[in-house]
Amino acid sequence: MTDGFQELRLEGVSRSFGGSDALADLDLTIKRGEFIALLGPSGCGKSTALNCLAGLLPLTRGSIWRDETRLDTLPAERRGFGMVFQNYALFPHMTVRGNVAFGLRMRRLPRAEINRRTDEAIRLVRLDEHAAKLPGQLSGGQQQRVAIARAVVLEPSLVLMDEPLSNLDAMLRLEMRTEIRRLHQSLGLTTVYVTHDQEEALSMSDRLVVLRGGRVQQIGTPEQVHTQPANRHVAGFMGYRNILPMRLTEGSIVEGGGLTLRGTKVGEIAAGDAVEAAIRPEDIHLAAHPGEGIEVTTEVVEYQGRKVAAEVRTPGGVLLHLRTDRALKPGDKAELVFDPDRLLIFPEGD
Amino acid sequence: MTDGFQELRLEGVSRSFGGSDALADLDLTIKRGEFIALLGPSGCGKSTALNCLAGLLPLTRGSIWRDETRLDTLPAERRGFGMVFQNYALFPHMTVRGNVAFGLRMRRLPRAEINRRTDEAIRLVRLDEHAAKLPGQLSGGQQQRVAIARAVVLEPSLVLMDEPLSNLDAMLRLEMRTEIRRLHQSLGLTTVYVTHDQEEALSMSDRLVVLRGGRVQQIGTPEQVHTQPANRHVAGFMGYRNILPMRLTEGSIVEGGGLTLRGTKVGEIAAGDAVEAAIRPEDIHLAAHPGEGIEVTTEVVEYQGRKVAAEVRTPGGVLLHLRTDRALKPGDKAELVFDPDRLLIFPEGD
Amino acid sequence: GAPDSGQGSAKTDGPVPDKPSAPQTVNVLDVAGNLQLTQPMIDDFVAKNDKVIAKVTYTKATAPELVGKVKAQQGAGRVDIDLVLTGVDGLAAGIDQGLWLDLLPAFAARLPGMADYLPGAAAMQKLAGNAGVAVTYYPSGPLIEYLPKNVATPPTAAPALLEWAKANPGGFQYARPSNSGPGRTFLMGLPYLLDDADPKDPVKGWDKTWAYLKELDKYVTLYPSSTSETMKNLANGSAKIIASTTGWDINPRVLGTVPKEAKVGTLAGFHWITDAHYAVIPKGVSVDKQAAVLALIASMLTPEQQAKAYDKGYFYPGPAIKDVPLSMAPEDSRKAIEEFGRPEYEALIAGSPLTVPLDAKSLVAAFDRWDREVGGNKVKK
Amino acid sequence: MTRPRLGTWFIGTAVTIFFIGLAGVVGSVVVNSFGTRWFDTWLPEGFTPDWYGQAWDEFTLLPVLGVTLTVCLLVAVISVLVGVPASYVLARRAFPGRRALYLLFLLPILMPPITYGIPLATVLYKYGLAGHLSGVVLANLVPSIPFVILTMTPFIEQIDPAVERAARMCGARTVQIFTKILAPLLIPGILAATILVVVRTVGMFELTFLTAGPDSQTLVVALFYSMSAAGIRAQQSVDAMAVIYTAMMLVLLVVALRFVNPTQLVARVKDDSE
Amino acid sequence: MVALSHRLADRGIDRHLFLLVPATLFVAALFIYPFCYGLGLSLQPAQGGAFGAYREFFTDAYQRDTIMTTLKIALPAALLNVVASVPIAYKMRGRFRGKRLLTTVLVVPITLGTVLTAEGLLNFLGPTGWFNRTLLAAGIVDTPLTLTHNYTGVFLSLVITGFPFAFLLVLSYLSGIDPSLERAGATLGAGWAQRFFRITLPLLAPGLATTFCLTFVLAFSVFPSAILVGDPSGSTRVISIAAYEAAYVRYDYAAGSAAALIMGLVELIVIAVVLGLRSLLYTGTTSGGKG
Ligand SMILES: Nc1ncnc2c1ncn2[C@@H]1O[C@H](COP(=O)(O)OP(=O)(O)OP(=O)(O)O)[C@@H](O)[C@H]1O
Ligand SMILES: Nc1ncnc2c1ncn2[C@@H]1O[C@H](COP(=O)(O)OP(=O)(O)OP(=O)(O)O)[C@@H](O)[C@H]1O
Ligand SMILES: [Mg+2]
Ligand SMILES: [Mg+2]
Repeated sequence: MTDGFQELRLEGVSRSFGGSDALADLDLTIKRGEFIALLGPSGCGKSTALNCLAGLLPLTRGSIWRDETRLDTLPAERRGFGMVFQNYALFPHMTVRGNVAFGLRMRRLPRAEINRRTDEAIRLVRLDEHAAKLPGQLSGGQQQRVAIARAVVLEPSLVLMDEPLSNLDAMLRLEMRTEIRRLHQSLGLTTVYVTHDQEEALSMSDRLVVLRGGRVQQIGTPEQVHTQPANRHVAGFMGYRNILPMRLTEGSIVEGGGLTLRGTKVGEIAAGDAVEAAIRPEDIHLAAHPGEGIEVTTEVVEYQGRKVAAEVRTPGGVLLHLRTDRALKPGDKAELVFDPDRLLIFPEGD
Repeated sequence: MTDGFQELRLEGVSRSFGGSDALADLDLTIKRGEFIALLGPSGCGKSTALNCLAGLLPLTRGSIWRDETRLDTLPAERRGFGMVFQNYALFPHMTVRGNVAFGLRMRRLPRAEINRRTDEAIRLVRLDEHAAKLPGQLSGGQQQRVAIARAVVLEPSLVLMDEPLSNLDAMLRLEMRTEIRRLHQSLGLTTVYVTHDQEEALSMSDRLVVLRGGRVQQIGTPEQVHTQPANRHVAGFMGYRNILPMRLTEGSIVEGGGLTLRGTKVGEIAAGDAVEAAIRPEDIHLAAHPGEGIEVTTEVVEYQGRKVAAEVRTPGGVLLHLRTDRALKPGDKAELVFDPDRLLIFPEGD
Repeated sequence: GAPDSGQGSAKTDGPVPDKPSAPQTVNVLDVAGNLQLTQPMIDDFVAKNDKVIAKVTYTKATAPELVGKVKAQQGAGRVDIDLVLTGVDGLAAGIDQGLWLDLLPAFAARLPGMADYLPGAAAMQKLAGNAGVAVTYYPSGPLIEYLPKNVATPPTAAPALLEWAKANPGGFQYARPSNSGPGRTFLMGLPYLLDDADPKDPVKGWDKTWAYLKELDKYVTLYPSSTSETMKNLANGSAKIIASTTGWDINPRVLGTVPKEAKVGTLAGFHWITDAHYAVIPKGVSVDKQAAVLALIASMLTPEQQAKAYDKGYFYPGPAIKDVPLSMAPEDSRKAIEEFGRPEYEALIAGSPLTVPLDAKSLVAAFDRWDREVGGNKVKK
Repeated sequence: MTRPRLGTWFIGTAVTIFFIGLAGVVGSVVVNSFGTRWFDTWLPEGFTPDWYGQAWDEFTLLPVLGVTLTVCLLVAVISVLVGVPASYVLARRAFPGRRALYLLFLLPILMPPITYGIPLATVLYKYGLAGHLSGVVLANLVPSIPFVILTMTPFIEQIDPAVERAARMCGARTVQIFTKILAPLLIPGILAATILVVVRTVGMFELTFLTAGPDSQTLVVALFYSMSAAGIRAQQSVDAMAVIYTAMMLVLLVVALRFVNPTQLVARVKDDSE
Repeated sequence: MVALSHRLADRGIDRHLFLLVPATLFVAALFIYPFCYGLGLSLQPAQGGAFGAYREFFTDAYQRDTIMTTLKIALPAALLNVVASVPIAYKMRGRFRGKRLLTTVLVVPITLGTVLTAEGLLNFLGPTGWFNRTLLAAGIVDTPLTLTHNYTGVFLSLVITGFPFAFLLVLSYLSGIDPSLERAGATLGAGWAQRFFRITLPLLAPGLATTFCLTFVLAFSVFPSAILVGDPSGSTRVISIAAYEAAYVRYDYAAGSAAALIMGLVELIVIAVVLGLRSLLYTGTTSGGKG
């Protein structure tokens, strides 16, 4: 039952809670072996989508197909998927080992194999020392790792992961990321991965699905989503922290708040339209020579290790975020230049 | 009971579970108004420290003082601290609103004030629409935000936050960070903040406490910890992803794996000692001119938006991580230069 | 039950053979405490007649449940109770519901012992109509019992008892009649002591009795719900005079619940209210079993078996037929009665009139009225 | 966590009074059951174990105890097996007609056996089920299954459904979810329910009597008889019976509590602070 | 058509409903028919038409009053049992030495059975029992207190048998509540009382309601102890005695069934009120988030 498939199709999958849609009309085809990341703000329906796919929530509309078999009517345990829950959902009465071995026991594998694979999975998530503890005796991150081990030990044809790394520290997260990718590749898994971390999504996935308010905003490769966000929401989500309401004057020049900038249009916009200009903090640079750029006053500076993140204000009162190597201090004056290729112009309000 | 204090002293605070120390000999003085971040790998004792401070776990050894009053004998509810739990611990039978208002009700504030402050806190965490839901009907991130609102609405003299942003998306996390900082400053709170995210720790805190295996590794300002990690563990944790076992030859030259590098010594090391040389991926640069640097072969490339993260291997077989703007592809050859100021040399194994 | 006792298919009507075609297993249900007297008789019979009865099983229960159980079995057409030993109450209830086989006159010839009934027993047998056969009998009471050290001069008439109770509030006790033999004997005996209009009609003919009981009630603090409790109270001194019967006088003293020195007395105008236990056969029992049970009952009514009914005074004297002297009784039974029995009983039994108890309907009516007007009055609502 | 002294003291006193009362009640029966004669004194005149011998012989208690145990175990096991799944559905699903069904399950507990005992026995006799062990077991299941359902429903409501979902994702079928996940988490509840079912079954006179055959009597039938049937019985012998009854129940209880402590599992799993 | 199965699942109808089948079948087969039969019996009295037995019950004050008598015994007893078990169980949650022993001892009385309890009460609290002896010896009273064969006796026997029952259930329900919730309450400034009343109690309430119902039912059908240690014709003449006497002493099954059904109905009303209140409460998971 868990053997391979060629593709998994979600057709118009929707789920509402008490009348309001938590997920609406999700169409998505997942190819065997793909690594799909679901990305979107908190409450946008990521977990809902995962639960629908897993068979834990009945659909309100739509259908799910595995190749030519209809899947949405099958109970969760018959789909043969693995899942890492956002809230872990560990079995509180079983030790770490018991939790991890549970799925294997359900498959009635030989004892020796269960032991071997369990040990391996526990080692993978670095919990060897804690194997005999109960979940209540573990730290948050340790619990999360148990949840990961429990899902991957089954080597299911499709793994669903709901923010599996959210409680891990940076170092461990990097390592686990690599492990998950490695597992994904070496076992030929297909993975649907929910994360709120764009860097994680970008670096791990083959394709990204960006959701907002239950609706798909964009589906594409990391590069597409990162460099050509489909709308300002995706842009905002992909790190375009500066989103400025402006007006298109002509060609691709926008004006507003005392600024006149050149950018790149996304979508159909006519001169005179209200637009939103979006640019990432790292695409705003300090001018190399005085007089070259727009003068601003530094307001807040945050230390971020190598760089600083600064909030600056233009004379017109527009607040901009930027990242720079220069040791700016609040009150410092600076001049900014914008990279026109990196300034995206979106139609207003969609 | 919740009025200000000048400082909070932890003296030799220790807590063990069944004989093994989850937290050992934590000495720390927290000044009024400070923002302290507790940082460390999963399972290092961060939550334990927080729970001890909050009065939820009895100490095994040590004492806690608020100015001249001994605190560790006081029950949690008499300490007047606020806490965001790593596992949320929301009251499942109360709505979002009821959860947030709970603490205020305990203080027997006038109804109108309770309503006002509750509304405000709910707005702060952007849950206006969900105020009437029960925790079971919320997404993970939404639950986490309820937990935050519930703690800060009390404006307690000390707020303890256990990974309060781990389940939020990047954008919301940035916003909530700013909100938390803003609250911290405007209400004059003192905050102890557990996070696994070094960037968060660096950017938000006045001082950082780095823990490992229950023991303090380093206490210092973000800058100190970031640029002068006390040992290789802290270094590893602060983003020195490349940690290479080498041997000090003379002065501050290290050798190993076919590499000879110049660095900066940390601590007492004599020539001939085994050392660990640590450097961040972003401090390894591609040589501007051929022949200048060490030749390597690219193995794995991860897309990270603006930059790529690459794993490269030296002819001597050493694996290095680096970040670069250049669009490296697996198999590409490149030449690397190391910044000697940024290469730290630690004594081996401590 | 035992596999061979499921009588679903065995013949239940038609002629009853003299002897069963094969040795039978007989299930006995005792709802009257009668086995204490008759179990030795039955065991003896089985030991000697293993061709007739191979095995007996005993079940004990209280009378009220009897009807439900037999009804359920008869309703389903599988009766596995072959012999019921019951008092008047269960017997009457069963007659009322038509549960019992008519043993008389059909089998009168097989039960020659019935001809030798004592007069009292014969009267009791009349109560049973055609259904039951009296197997043990005693004249019962009502007696009053007291410890001489507590009551020097016991009352000897009903009005005197009332006076005594007035003088010693809480001193006189009788158990709630519907839960107690001595209690109900006292109730049924009173109309004779008070010379009431119709001692057999508790509704219309007991005016004096009810008035007396209500008056007496003022000085009674407690109606225990079992006779044993009145005995215990007598023994520990919290009651000074209690209602009793011959059996309840002798047996508890044998058992040690009541001090040996306790004495009994009668009140003027005393009539014995007799009592008996019956053997009955439920309808639906196979003819083979009927034959076996009839043989058993016949044997129980022989003098040598009846002598076992002396027991330890539990149903004193016990035998239902004439000419069964104590000397025939088994050793330990004789010893107990010689030690704890009272010589005066013989004269008392011979010299006082015997009456049969109220029929079941009237008795229930009397209980009901007692509950409402006497016992239920205890707490003013 | 520190606790208020006053409350502890108050509860301590209440518990102590309860224990003293309990000791008095049990003690006086035990003492009496070994006593020869006990009139107006602190203790009986002498002590003897004879009453036990008598009670034992009179009611042939050994087989009776065996039957009682068998009946209890069967009733407890079957009612848990049938009742827990039903309470699961009642706790987790809000299907139409749920309330009506709940009411249906409530009725057998509410209605005194008088209302249905005799017809029930008739039905059981009709199908040849009564008159031996199976009838007693079936009749006792009538109030026991609803009892289990009623006690277990709030329990299952307490358990986070996410845990079940996780088990499903691990490939566990419904049966396995019950045996491997729910059962261990519900142990305190199941144990409580089982103990109570056993107690009720041992104490259930009417239904047992109505459906029992001569060799499927349970202890309570004997006990009830010795207590309330006509006839003279030394109080000590009744007390001896009562003590035997209690001793048997106690053994069952202690055995049960040996294996699982009602507060142990869930609490231990979650409670790490004390 | 497939959407139908989702829609049904959304309304709680899915294959899991099959789990209800054995229990439902069982109750239907072995309870409904016999029960209807009893109901039918109660409607066929010897005289007085279909509702004769009921009319008789309600017109006879002696019978009618049994309802109040029973409620007066059962409600306070059930309430006391539940209310008393809560603080004790609450105290017993933490870990301390001897806990298992204490728990065991507290639940021992359920093993006593009515007979031993009744005998014990009669012996212990009777006029010459240890209790009165002690009081007399200590000079606290001059005449023995009357504690048996009245309301007190029955009430005490219900407490002795009912308390451990309630305690066992409450303790188990309580152990299912995530202790981290109370900790969260503590950090929000809630003292033990507030934590208890606002966090633990509401989460426990559904269990308490059930416990109350079950203890109430047990107390309501008090029969042996009402006779053995009570005053069965007077102050403790409970409705089950009325039913019992009608059925087993007068052999008037119509009246007996009628009384029993009235008894069931009264219980049902009380329980419906309690369960109705319960359904207003939060019922659901008692864990507070992740982990
Ligand atoms: N109740 C307990 N019993 C036994 N060990 C425990 C218990 N609670 C915590 N521990 C252990 O103590 C150590 C520290 O736990 P703690 O929860 O403080 O970690 P943490 O730093 O918060 O980690 P994370 O970032 O993963 O939440 C862990 O190794 C954990 O397994
Ligand atoms: N049982 C429920 N009843 C009502 N609303 C619900 C329920 N479950 C989820 N929702 C709502 O549906 C929306 C989507 O929830 P979902 O859990 O899918 O979000 P998410 O994308 O996973 O968010 P997060 O990143 O915060 O976990 C949320 O607004 C949530 O409040
Ligand atoms: Mg989610
Ligand atoms: Mg933690």
